[in-house]
Amino acid sequence: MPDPTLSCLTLLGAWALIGFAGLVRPGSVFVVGRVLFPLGALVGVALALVALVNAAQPADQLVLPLGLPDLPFHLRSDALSDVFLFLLGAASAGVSIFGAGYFRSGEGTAPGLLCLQYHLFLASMGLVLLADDAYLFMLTWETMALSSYFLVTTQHRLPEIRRAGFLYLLIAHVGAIGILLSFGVLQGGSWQFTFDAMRAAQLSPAWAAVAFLLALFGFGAKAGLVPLHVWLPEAHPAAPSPVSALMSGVMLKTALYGLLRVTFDLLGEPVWWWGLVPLAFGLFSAIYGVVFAAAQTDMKRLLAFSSIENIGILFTGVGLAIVFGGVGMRTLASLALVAVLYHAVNHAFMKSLLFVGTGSVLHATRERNLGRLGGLIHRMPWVAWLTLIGALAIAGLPPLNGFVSEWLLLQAFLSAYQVPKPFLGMLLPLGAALIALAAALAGYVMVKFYGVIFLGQPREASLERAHDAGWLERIGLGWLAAGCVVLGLFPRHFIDLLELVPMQFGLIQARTIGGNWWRVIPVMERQAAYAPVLFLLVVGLVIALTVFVVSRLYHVRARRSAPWDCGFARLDARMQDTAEGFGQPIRHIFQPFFSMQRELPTPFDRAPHYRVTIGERIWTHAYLPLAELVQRTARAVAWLQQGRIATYLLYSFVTLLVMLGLVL
Amino acid sequence: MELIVLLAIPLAGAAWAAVLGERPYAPEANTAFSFATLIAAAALAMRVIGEGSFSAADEQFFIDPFNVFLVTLTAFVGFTTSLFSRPYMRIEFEHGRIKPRQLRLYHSMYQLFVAAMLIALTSNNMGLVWVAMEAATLSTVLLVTLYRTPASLEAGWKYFILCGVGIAQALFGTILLYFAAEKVLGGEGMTALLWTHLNAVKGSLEPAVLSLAFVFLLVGYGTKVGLVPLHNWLPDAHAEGPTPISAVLSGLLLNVAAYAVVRCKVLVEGSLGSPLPGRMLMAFGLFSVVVASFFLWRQRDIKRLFAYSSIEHMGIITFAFGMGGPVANFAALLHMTVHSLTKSAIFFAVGHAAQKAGTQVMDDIRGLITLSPTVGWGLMLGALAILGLPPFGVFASEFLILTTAMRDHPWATPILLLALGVAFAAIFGRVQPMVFGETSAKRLPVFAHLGLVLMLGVFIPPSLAEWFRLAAQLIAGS
Amino acid sequence: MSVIPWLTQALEVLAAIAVAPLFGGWIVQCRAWLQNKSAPSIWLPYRAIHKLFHKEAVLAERASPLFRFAPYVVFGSMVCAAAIIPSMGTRLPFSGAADAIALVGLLATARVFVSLAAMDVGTAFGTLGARREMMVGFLAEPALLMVIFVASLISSSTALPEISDALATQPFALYPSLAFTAVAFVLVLLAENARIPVDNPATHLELTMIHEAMLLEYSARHLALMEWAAALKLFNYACIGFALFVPWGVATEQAQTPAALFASLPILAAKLAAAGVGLALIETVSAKLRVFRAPEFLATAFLLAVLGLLVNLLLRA
Amino acid sequence: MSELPFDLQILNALAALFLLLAFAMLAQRRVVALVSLLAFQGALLCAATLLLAHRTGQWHLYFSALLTLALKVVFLPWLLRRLIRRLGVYWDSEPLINTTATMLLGLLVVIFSFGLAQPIAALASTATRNAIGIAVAVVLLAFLTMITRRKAMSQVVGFLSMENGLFFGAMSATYGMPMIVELGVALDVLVAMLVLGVFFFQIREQFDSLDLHHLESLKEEQ
Repeated sequence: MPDPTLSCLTLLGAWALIGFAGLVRPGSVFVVGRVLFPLGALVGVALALVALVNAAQPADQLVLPLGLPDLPFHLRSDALSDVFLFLLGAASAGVSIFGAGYFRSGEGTAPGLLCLQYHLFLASMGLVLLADDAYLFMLTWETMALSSYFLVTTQHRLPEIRRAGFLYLLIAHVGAIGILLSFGVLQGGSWQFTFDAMRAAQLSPAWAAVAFLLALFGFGAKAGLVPLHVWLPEAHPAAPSPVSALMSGVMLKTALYGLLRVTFDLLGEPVWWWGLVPLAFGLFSAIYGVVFAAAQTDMKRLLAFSSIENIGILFTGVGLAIVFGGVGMRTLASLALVAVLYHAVNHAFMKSLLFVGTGSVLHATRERNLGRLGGLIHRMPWVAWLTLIGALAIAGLPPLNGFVSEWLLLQAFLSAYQVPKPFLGMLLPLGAALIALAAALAGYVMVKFYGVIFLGQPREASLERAHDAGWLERIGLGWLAAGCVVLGLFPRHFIDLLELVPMQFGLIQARTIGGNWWRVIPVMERQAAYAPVLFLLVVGLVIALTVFVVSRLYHVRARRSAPWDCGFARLDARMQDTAEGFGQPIRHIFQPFFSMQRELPTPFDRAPHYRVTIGERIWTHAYLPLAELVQRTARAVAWLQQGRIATYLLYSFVTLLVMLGLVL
Repeated sequence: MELIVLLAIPLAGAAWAAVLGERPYAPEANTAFSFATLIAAAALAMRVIGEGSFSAADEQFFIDPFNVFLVTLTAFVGFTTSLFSRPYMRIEFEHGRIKPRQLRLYHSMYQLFVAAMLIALTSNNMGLVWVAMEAATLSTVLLVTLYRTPASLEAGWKYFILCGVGIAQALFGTILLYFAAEKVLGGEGMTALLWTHLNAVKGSLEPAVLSLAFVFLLVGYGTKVGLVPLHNWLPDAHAEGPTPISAVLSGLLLNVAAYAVVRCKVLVEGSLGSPLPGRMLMAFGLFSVVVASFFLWRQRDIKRLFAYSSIEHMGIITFAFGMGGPVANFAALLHMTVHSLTKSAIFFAVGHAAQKAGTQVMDDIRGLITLSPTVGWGLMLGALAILGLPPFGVFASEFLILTTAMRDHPWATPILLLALGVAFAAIFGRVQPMVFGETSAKRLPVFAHLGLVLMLGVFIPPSLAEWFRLAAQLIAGS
Repeated sequence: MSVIPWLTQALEVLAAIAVAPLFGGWIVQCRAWLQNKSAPSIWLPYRAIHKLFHKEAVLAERASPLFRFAPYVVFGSMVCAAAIIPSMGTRLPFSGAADAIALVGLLATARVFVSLAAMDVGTAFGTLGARREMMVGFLAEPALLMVIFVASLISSSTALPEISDALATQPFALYPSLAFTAVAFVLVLLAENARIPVDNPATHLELTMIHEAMLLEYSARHLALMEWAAALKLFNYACIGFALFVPWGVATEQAQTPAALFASLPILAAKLAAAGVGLALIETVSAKLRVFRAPEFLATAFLLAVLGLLVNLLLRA
Repeated sequence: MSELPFDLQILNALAALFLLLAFAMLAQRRVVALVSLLAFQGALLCAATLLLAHRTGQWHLYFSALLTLALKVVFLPWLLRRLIRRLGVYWDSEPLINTTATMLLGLLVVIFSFGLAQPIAALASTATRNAIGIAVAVVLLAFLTMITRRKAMSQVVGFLSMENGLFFGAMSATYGMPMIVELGVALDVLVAMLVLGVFFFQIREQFDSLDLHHLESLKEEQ
């Protein structure tokens, strides 16, 4: 059995090598697409397996002779990092194999360069997960941001994409500053920036809280927690779909990883009230994200907002875990934690699947606007059916994987009334209500997403020429979809892996989530249990039986004819709901969330047209004023530079006098 | 021996160029001289690493780890810049923006400038340091006005007057230093201005005089470092001169000035035994960082933009030296190195970019990456590096500086971070559209520098680290 | 292991499938009486389904496989739901497979498939219906969850059989929280089953229709399955209501004897009859809401449920 | 200070005169006159150097006196006068701050610098006790002169008088700097002046005037 950390490191190195190999023949789509990306996918699979093996083993450290003179690179592979490495490897494998078929030449950056950026992105994410000292962490963290920035700006000719990239890198940088400060506090006077030193450091409660909040800010900015989310709906649509898939599916999770690492590992014993902050922001983000997703008309923006929702759910779970841990209900804390990790992995698969699905649609139709899509299930059945799995999963429907994690989280929430704190016991269950609301809304969003893109009549004539995905892309989609199904049907085994994390954090000594291969029992049997396999079996059985009976007793004749539609003859594509139309009830109900400019036609318009632009209030109320402030300061400062040499001499003169006065 | 060679080569180059500087092979010769200088510097460095610090010419010159690394850096950047200036100046020449005479002037002054800086760095005599600094100024003044445009003349004039006045203050500071020193060392011998001797007896120097002297020295050399509010000459001079000159001004001259300030600070701190000088440096540095970062926001001219960014980084370095202590000094030295490498690389890229686009106005420069990928990537990576994004070395030094600041002066950290954030938004917001986007219409040095910076970010060679450490201790005065 | 639980399970499912249309018919009867009209035969639903099965299915040209597949999924999940709900006995082998939350998820699956199928052909009415259905759904679903949470707080379990068992066996106590949630549940039931005031089951062509609008393109066996599934849904909801609020009479954990089991049959029938009358009454006295008002209606339900939760946490009752 | 030996009294007198000249330059608006004042300053400097050389008998002081004479009394004034004639700038226009205000400022500056020099003068072992104070004062006054002038030429003169002040300080406080430094400094000043000459002509041919308001275009747009 090779050294765990080293084996992971080698695989990451392999990724980097593959990336640089792309520069050998940068122009050749064949080399990049047919050789390098599949190789990258293989490495991903290998990484996932290695991580699975390593998770069971004790934490293992490695020091490289690189880095700062008195702070060489420390690496460490423990349960937490292994879970996320598994996530990275498994999800990226699917995305890479998809990307192998997806990337064509002639689109912005040359394939070879793209290959380099893509694999450096992967490798840096892996290193973030392995890093065991602040410097390496920050280094890889920012490298991750940088490489993804270049990937986002692949189509840099479009100004809005440049804007997106700028916004993304800026907020990433600000967040990184927060993280850096957090580390600065965490070292707690030892001025050793290895994580070991931070684990050992004894912080006063106040400073610990500061460190936690700083970390929450920094990682929240990366994860796209409202109100730091503004970059996300810009950057995700801008990037090529496989990249969006990685960013949304994997990169956001590294932020979650960081938060968990800091909170439970470096800070050690979290205080209960810390949890309320991520809880509150998480719940808000969940609702906010899904509501805005429902209002979107660009399919990738829609998915981006849905990512914000899921990030919200994740942070809610983290907050819940912290609260439970803080008040000493460790079993429940570990339950919440497992739910969070499970959802993280689920989301990696579901969201990557959906994003690459939109990628195929984009390639087939050159169209991102939902208003110009529709009926693709006939033209591209593979994409349609595989994407359906992702859509159902992310809508949290049993027996797919999305349901499992939300179910576990709700189970944890249900026990929250026992928290021995005034009000909390009463307020936390309301959180469950909000999560339920978010889940239901997600269902709404996904019906809109899927129905408008794949069902109904094509809204543009050009869609009739849409072609289905190539075989490599199908493999990618299939892999991810399979992940959704397997994770949904056999949660127990995976939970075994996840439970290593709370054990590593010392929340629990032994596994607490019971059950066997076909069912999960979170707390105790009579309270709740869930057996997806059985579930699917029964439904499937009934369906099969029904089909059988119907066909036996009656017949299965069917004939085609024009749709009836209440006898209306001249039915055309424009009569079905547009994306706007489908989102209308949400806009109606959640009015206060939006800042809308509407152009309504008057009854007398010859050519009536209707336009609505949906903005976020956060922009107008927080971000723009900030920029304005900086501008004003800059203008004030610029006044110093008046061009008159006498003035400049005066400056020196006064400076001289002042300083002389100082030493006088 | 190496020392004499080191100083002789550029002087000879200057003399030669003064006569034959406009010959067609002049640029190559210029490069050759710079390369020879680099070799000599390397030899010198080898020797210092081998035998430790030594002094020469009855102690008028003195080499220790601190200045020898700056010497090497200077020689290196001087060499790469000469490489860059070869094609650059040729194009300028072909566009008829400069005449043979000016080319001659350019080459001779270039060599003279390098020589002056080397003397300033290696000299042990504070008076001589002053003389060399002044010489460096004078040799560049005429280069700033090389194009004879009104703007360039104005810039040159401001440069001349402000730095002249500043340097005069420095001279007065030096006099006061001497005045204090001769009490201890006696005026007759030449030793009273020798830094080594001063350093030896700094404890017994008269505090009142030294504090006074330090004020004058700081204001004087600080003007050349470009500390706000003494910086006003800097953006103009950078923007109007030929780009190679901007590169060496930003990359080298500022360093040398900072070096002088630090030398003085060591003495004064030793004599006062109070943190006052350090505090002054920190105040200047912080002020410069903040103000410069806001200046960045309103720039139109690409070279002005990066000139202000130089001010910002000089502020950071000054701040770090002000904090003192081995780590901070180490970080400051590292920052000096990476800054001069990165910034000169950026100016190389900017030079090519401006020549390609035919303008220095940023709004008119678009889509470099399609116009010329190497320039585009060079500018983009350089900008990202200077903004302190990993894995580039600037991040390493800023990481050290910030963490030290967090420990020793927590109040300063938020200010620094604010400034860095503002600067990031400003510079990156300008650079991105220039590099990317739709255009409306062999560069080794850039990537050589960036490569080095990249390496320093991930891995600092032990020898270099040791070197820095020695220097840091030296400055820390232990 | 005894055969009784399996018997119960089988009996429940079969009963559900068999009785569901009848229940629908019964409600129509009651409503006719209340509005003193002459009622159609109570067996009409069966005849309708039978007839539909005989017919030849007519599909729109654009209909995709999903359109043909959906009815089976919906029907299947409704049957599966029926298997989770303890309508006669609380000791069900299948209850270990899925708790109340899973039940809600199952209903959601059915809803999503109906809506997707409705959007498949791409008619104006179809998408309109789908949109409205989802709108109703996303408000009703959390409300239903809240209702279940309250009950599960009382019985500290989310498995429906456990809940009703606990409620049925423990000494009778007044639960103000349950009162709130009961009201909320009724509202959800009305909304989810396309009853007045949210939708009108008695109409086929109305601009404000929801459920019917989604089925417009269906015919023959598919329509039959859809209708049957709808009936099953109503039946299931009714049974959920019984399990939560009037659990008495079901064969409980301790006393799950064949006698108890068979005793529970007439009791269930009685409950259903009463429920039918109640529904008919509501539908008679209340007028249909405008669709825009539906969210407020459901928000009320959600609020009541949450209120119930708070009351429960406050009074621990 | 009556107990001072006679030559030192002379030195003090020279110092006072030096200060007076600085004031005069602050007030003077005719460029030619400024230059002659500058020359006079140089002469004083030279005299003081000779005096000290005689008193201490350090040979290098004689040398530097010679240097001063050659450079600051003869050459530079000649150069400047020539430039003035060639460029035809005789008058400086109205100073930025009116003269009386400037003088008051100057007074404050002098007080300040004397106060500054107190502790140093207290420990000065050299014959000249308050020379430093005067030197500081002269430097700052010259600074003030530069700030208040509009014409490039007068600014340069101010600059040179600043240098004179420095040298006077060096001389009286420390009996002059080491030779090598003196040489270097002198060389620099010389070169600076030559550069200036070039400059003037360049500026002239650009703006056909030496008025500084032509040189105020490089600034941050508001």
